Amino acid sequence: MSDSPRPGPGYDAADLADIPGTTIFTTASSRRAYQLHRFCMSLMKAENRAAFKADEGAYLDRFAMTPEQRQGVVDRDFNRLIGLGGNIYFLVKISNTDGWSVQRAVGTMAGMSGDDYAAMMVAGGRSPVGNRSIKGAH
Amino acid sequence: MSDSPRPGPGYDAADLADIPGTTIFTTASSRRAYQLHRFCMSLMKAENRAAFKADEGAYLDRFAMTPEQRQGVVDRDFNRLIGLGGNIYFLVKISNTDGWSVQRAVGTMAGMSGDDYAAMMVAGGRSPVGNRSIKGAH
Amino acid sequence: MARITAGVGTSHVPAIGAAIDLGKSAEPYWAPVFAGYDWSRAWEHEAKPDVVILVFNDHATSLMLEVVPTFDIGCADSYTPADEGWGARPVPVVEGHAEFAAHIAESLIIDEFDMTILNEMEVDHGMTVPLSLLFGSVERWPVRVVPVMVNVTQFPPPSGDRCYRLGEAIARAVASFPEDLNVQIWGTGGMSHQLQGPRAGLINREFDTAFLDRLADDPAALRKITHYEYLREAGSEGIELIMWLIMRGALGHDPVVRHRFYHVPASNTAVGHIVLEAA
Amino acid sequence: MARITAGVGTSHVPAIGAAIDLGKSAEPYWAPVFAGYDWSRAWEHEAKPDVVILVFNDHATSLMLEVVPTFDIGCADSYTPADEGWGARPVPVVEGHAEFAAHIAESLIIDEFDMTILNEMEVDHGMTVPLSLLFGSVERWPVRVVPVMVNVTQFPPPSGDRCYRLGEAIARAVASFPEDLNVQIWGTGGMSHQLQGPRAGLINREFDTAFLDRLADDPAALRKITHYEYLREAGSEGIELIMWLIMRGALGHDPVVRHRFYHVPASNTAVGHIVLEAA
Ligand SMILES: [Fe+3]
Ligand SMILES: [Fe+3]
Repeated sequence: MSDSPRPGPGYDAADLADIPGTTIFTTASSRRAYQLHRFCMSLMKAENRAAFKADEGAYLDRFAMTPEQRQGVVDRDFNRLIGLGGNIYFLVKISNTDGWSVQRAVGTMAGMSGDDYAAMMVAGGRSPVGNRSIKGAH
Repeated sequence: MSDSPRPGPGYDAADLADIPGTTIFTTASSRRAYQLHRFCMSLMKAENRAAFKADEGAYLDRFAMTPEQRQGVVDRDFNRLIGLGGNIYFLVKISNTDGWSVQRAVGTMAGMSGDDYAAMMVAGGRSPVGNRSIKGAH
Repeated sequence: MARITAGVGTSHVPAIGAAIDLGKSAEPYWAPVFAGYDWSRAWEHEAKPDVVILVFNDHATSLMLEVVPTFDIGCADSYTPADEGWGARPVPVVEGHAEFAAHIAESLIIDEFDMTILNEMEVDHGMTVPLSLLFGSVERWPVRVVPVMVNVTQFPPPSGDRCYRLGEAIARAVASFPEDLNVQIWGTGGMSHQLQGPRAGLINREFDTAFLDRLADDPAALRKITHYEYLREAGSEGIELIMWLIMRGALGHDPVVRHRFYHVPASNTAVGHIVLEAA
Repeated sequence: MARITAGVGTSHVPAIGAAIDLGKSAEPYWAPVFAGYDWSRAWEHEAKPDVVILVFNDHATSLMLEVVPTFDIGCADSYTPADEGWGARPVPVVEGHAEFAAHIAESLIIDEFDMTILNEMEVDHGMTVPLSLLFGSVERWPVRVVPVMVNVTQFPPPSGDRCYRLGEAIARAVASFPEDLNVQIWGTGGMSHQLQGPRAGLINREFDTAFLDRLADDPAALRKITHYEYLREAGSEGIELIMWLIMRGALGHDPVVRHRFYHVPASNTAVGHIVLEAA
């Protein structure tokens, strides 16, 4: 049908699901989390941050996100929000509003205390060994 | 320096300036007319159209276009506005607001009465013969 | 498996939408324009496409101010008709197919087309006039739409040849979507017209006729037409015809011409229309 | 004639900007990070570029919600630092070079890169942190900037190889600009890091070191790295390194490594930095 060659991505799309503890943010995720992300981006204005801090529930009512996404925001459960389509570059606007460092926010997703996570990073970070493949466990 | 072939546009950029009565809308035009175009797009809201109609001068004060562009809007001088960077797809929002048909608005640029322009179109439009090249006049 | 069954080329003149919405379509000026689409409306009724990939250009409605993409694709669930300065057209909201659109977008990017994805947009006459022409006045559009937009206004647009290759890549994307979908692709805009300056009103029947003659069987000739040649021969807005080449590129070899129509004028524009069925 | 004289690779960690703005750069945690840029700040002082083509990714600041471009270029007169949720960084507004940017944009589109042009945008740490690292705390940035943005977040991003070829096309665009300009190109982001999920905190010193080793002399090897390999080896945000390949592609054959620095960590990230002079 086509006269032009196709470069291809050089990998099997299924491989992307084989990386441990890692969620691929796709066009579908972006649509799924659209209202959640509208909320996150709204926090780039000081007056909106103030309104959110003054009354989280009333502020969240302005955005038509799903109940699960809304609860994820209330709980600051970033792993759950990523599972619901969220992307960290949006979500971090919530933790910035809370006055958390990016490191502290990211550390919550690793299931480690802030101190343990910070110490791991100073010691060179999480090793890729054992973290490359769910199936192959290498 | 480069290892990839360059397709090229297949024409000399200078040729574009040789087409009679025709202005090329470029990235530079887009920047030059940015505030003018912000005004035009604002007319896509009924309340803004009402505000513009109620007091053109006060409404135009909201947009930092150049004095020449502003006068071009006041005069509905589309040829002049195109010379100042404007593009017809923005400008036509002004004539739409005025309740003019696109044909009537476009006809003003041809230096013909509305009836003459409409009659020319019904008769098959402006011929390309003699309208292809300034230099070559063919 | 999704498959492209047919391609449609059509002008998308805003005055056509106004004529419909103001009840003028039976008037002597407009009746011949709409008559040219009678066959096609009946054909669409039989063809029953599930999805139309609708290629058009945004006319300073959702784009062209802050953001000027070369190629963009809508991945939203729905698209609201825009207010272009005289109130929004009284036509149904356009239902998207976000999952299919996302699949196409991702496939195109892997094929090295640097697409811009739009998660939200309002749509102008570039989309709604073709829908009205092909489906008539309806309560609900009988198809879902994947919008593909092209910059044809701010120089330089993509070349006609790159548009053709984008069409080829769209065909690959469609063929790799697992759901069984009857897909049409429409290329809109054109034919010859010029909406600016002292040369406004330019119409080139010879150029348009040759374009229609060659579209099915000799697209190689059309792929070579440069921006300059479109501007010189078909007017500054006639360059919209590069969007027909996206449609043609997606149809592959040897499509069959089922219907063809040409009329001058609708407002400032030569109206062209063609229906091609994939081989 | 404009000419690309040098390329810079650097991480753009937001916490580096916060450390500067909060006066923490002399603290033991941060001092080694900033020490790695001392040589480069002195070098920039001598090199005196007129323009930096600054390649970065927008982090859900001006893009990623409604509009997700694959490749975009800023053609504005200036760029205001954005409020990313803790107030805007107290750094100067970034002065653009609209005429040069427009020339590059147009040349890239003719070279069949489907650029999206941005006429207005706010810029985040992706741009302002590299400027702070290379120029220090200043009243006014000593260069004008042409921003080139890449989608590295929403799958699929462009391939590393296409990024390299975009860099080659940028070099052609620069070489055809008539004004005499000393131009640098900076590729930013990376090195290995992951900001999401249970694997957050991933750092891969071996991968990063090999990337730095090969950047000047063996870019062909780096062009073959797939998205999957970046994700697996360098973390979900380590894929930002494809932006370094745009820089490298623009430098042509045999650039010379003038400075190299690597440090773990800055916040969640391995900091990498390299200075290459064009041959
Ligand atoms: Fe159009
Ligand atoms: Fe980044």
